[in-house]
Amino acid sequence: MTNTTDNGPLLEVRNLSVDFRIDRKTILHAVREVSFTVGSGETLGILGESGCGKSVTCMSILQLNPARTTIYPAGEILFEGKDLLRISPKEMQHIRGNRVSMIFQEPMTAMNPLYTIGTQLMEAVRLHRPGIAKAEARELVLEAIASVRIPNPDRIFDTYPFALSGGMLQRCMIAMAMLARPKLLICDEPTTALDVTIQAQVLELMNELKEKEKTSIIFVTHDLGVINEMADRVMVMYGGRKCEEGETAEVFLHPAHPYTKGLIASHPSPDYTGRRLPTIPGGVPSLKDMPKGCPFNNRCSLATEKCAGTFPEYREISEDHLAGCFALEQQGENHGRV
Amino acid sequence: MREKKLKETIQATRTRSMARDVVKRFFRNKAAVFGLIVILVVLFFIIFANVIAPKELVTAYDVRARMAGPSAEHLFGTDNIGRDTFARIVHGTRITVGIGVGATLLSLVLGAILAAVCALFRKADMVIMRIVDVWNCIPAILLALVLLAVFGGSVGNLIATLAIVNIPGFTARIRSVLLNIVEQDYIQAARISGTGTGRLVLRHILPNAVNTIIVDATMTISAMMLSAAGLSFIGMGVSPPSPEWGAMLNYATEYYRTNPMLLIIPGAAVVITALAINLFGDGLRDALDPKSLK
Amino acid sequence: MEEYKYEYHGRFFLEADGLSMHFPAKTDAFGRTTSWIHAADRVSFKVPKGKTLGIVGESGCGKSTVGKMLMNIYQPTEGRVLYDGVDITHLSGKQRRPYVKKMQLVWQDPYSSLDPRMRAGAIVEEGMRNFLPELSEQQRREKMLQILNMCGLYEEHASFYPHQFSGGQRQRVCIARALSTDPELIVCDEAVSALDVSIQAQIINLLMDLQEQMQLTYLFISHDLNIVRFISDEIIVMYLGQIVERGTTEKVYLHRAHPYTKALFSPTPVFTPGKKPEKKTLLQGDVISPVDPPAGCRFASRCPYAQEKCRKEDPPWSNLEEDHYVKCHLFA
Amino acid sequence: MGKYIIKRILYMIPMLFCVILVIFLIMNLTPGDPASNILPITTQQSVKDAYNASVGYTGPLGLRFLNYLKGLFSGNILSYTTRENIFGELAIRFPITLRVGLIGFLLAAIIGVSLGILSAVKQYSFVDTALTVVAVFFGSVPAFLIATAGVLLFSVRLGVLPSFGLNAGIKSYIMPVAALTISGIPVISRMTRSSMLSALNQDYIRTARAKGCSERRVIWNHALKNASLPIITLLLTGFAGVLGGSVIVEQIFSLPGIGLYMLQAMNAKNVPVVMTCALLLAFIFMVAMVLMDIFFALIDPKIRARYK
Repeated sequence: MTNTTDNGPLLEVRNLSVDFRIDRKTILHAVREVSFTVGSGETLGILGESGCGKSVTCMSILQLNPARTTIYPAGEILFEGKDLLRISPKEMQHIRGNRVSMIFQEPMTAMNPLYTIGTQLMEAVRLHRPGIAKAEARELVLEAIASVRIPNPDRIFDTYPFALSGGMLQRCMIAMAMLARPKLLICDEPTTALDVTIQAQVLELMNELKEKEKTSIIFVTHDLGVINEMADRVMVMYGGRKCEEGETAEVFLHPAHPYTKGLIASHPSPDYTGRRLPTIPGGVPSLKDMPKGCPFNNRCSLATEKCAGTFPEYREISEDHLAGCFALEQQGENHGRV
Repeated sequence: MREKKLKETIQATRTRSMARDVVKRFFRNKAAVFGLIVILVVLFFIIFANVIAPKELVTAYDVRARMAGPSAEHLFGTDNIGRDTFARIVHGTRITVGIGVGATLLSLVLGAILAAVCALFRKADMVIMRIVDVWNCIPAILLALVLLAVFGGSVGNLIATLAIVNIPGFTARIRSVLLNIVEQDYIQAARISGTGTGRLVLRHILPNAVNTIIVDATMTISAMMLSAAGLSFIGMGVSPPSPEWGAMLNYATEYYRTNPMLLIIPGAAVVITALAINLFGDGLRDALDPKSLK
Repeated sequence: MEEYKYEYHGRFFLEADGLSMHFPAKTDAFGRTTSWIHAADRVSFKVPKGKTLGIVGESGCGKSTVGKMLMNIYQPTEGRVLYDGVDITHLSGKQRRPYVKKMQLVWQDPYSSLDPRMRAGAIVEEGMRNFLPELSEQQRREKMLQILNMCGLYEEHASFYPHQFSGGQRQRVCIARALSTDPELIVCDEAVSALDVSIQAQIINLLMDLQEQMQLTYLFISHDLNIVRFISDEIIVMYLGQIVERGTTEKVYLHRAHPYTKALFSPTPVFTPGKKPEKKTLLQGDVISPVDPPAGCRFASRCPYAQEKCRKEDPPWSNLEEDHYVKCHLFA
Repeated sequence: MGKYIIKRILYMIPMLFCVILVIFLIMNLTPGDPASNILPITTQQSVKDAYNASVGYTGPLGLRFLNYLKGLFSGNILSYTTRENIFGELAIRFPITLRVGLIGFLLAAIIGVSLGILSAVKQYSFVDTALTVVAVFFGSVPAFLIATAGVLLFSVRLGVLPSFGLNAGIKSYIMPVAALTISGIPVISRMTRSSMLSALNQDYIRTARAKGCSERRVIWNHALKNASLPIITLLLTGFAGVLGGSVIVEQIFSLPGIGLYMLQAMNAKNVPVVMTCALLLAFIFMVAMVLMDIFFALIDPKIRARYK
């Protein structure tokens, strides 16, 4: 095992920034100075709306952002002691799908339409175990398909993706991701494209696998409910910045950042009886029009001149609960605790 | 306060117009600008041909100045009977480019009408597409040659022939563009807002199809021009005394050994013009690409 | 199908009477259709004026098809639509026109539902141009600006092209367009599904404000229960082309009865801050094919309580309480 | 699938019938007749009529068409000018066209597809830009100019290659083949590039990378197979076009192939020859279309499932 530190985090992202070069003059800042850690067996939820940089952040871990236009101006992504931003393509190939796996949002397009499910899962096995016998690989694949609770693995093995529903395909994707028993599983909105009843099945399955395999998970979503159900800790992102991070229950019960507060409030809970829904004014800015300083300053009711200048330092609200907002400084130490 | 700030940011960031964006993107593409410049020169030749080189020079021969090389008097030299090549090229522009544009416009109009009928009426679509199928099966060049052989290779016939050969392609391509638009929600939305078929076509379908069609037509002009020159070159199009570029090339093949300039000049004229149109079309497509409209 | 007693008496504003929509799935060698996709089967409901009916269900349940039949985008295979007591299903184009004016639609995808070559102002004015010819150019423009304002947009937005708006703003333009003909009924087909959570709430609030101001009637189609519950006065739940449960929002939401409604409500990871949600009822498998669905209850293949009877007989409607009905053998 | 192919092949019969009917009508309903086109202008009308009657260019149209069909099925149609069996003449000429066309086309396909893949994989690099520039340039140079330039350079200046005929063995084929190849490459390489690029942008490519595929595996096993459908379409329609387009190359290099045969027949109003050539080319085009369907079904399981 290459895992040197038993107690240290499995993945540590430090100060990660990601830029996209659109043309010679335009550079868009997709992610700014984001740091977080994922411990062994822990599930980190990344919560945010479209364009907040949550997907880009998790794509950066496996270097899956479009290679031509993406620049990593600063930061480190330490996984098992190695900086994933600075390893060779060969080493990266060894990590992908083996030590770290990933599943995506759109199950209908994530599988190659021209190969059977079996062929694609077999490929995943043989990439990381080149010497394995065909029969043994097939056994492994059938087992994996069965483990995501698909009836008749044999039949699915020879089926093409177009013949399967979104829910089934997402199960196959999970089976493929779990084949090599990875230490870390990155899920980029895995249930967003699915119907609610199917979403429930897939989430249930993932929780089950997580308990069985003790895999660490990064779960990216815009759905607070899903985070609440899946994540031990949550990181809230807005406009490419981390605004708040902490234990899920702590963050949801005592949100400190105005954005987190607004987001939680605009999600009607079952016992909410008011006539109007609470909202955050304005719209999510696109990367091109991202305000300077704190990206939330043009929608924030507490914004001052200062907020348009720089992004604040993160403050510890309580143990393992960080938030970055100037309003916290002004209102004293115990702002987060109400 | 916040409302005002919001309003300001909106104004600051979003006052660009669509057309200006397109022009800006186009001029950022150097190859496309080169294409545009050449096209302007060609247009200049077409409009002012008689001013640049009097029409008589096209046929006037000067036996003393036979097969002369380039000089101040004869910019591109002369041919074997002493006709000024430059004057012939300038006047040939009208014919060659004219055939390209004429054939494209003719086939575009007819193809677009057929395509519109296809896109709007289900039943007509079935019939027209069957006919287009058969049309496509007749090898284009064979059909063109047969028509030219029986009707003779005048400029008008060449335009008509090339248009006939080109119609099925245009019909199929424009039809798919239109069908794609007709399926969009905003067409349905306009219907629900009470918009009639006529206005729907004029205000919604056409403006959204026109970009693709213009780019397609631009590329077709150069293809038609090359086909016209090719047909004249093998003696099936416009015949030699005419300064059509293909015809000039055809005539020049007899003087491969003695006067290669006769071959090189019209050849270069054809290639440069076609290249310019293609570059312009490419640039236009990239500039109009809705994917870069953000 | 008089299984549902409405408190509102007199003429209903909008009635769907046994609407069915069947699309051909396969044809034999002679061009005759041998099997049908049952997109909607005998869907009936009534909506009083100024109220909101929510239609809930997953993809493929036929909820959008119902909306499109109301708008006459699809001609129903069977059944009729009554608008203020008038059957508008089989009207000619001319006779239909006054009803087209009064019924508008807001689409799910705010990107494909706005003509990319038209400015927002022109998009909003188009409906007035067609239906309110008495307005002068100046009046039309004023009304357009007023509507944009009501929808939370500024005057300068009138000269914007759709690509210059964000998703939420586009949806506001769509709503403004719908309002431009002075409609009485708006069908919202997944109108907020494509938007971010914080924007969804804005649009819902906008729709509710407009309803209050203009006495609008909504048909709100969505897969998201939390939102439907919030905006609707009544809810119908659809599964595979059929209504399986119906009633006032509070009753359906609090006393959900049909196993499908239960499954639909419970697995949404309903957000209660800080609490892990309790264990939920999970459905097995996928939705079955809508091509020639079997006799009996269409939900039987996924229902945890399915019995022999469910697979053979179509379940009857049962009245659970006042204004709450369910179509399930469990309650028969 | 088999059933579908048989259906497609049966469908070819009415289509081919329409093709020859169209050509027949154009050739017969237009002014001019074989005699006036071949015999000297001064020939008396009675002699012309006798000539036309002797070749069969007389009598009601329906009967003429029927005679042609009869000849077609008995495998014996006479050319107006040579009075020989057209099938015999085609048997000598078609192989020449096929050889030039096939070799030129295959070379263009191989080079074009490889360059297209290279361009796509190295998108926006120097190689890509250079290849694009060259492709745009040669895309604007028609085959007949390439051929002419070749003659000017290799026959007239250097004197290493013959400028016409087939008497110099393999050397005679170099320039005609090269003209077809060079003019074919740009279209093929640009098409390959764009379909490769769109394939490389798909979600499943990201999945393949995420599971640890090497870049080479991503390109060859995942992207290329998906990009191949539009490329195959272009190549198969293109091949039929190349055979038709051989007219120009054959005319320039005086190759006795079917292009030249056709051209001469048209000028002589040699109706049966033109019709038979049209039939042959249309047949090849349609076979290419059927092949295309077969390839599509072989590659795409979704299309395959539709035929079951």
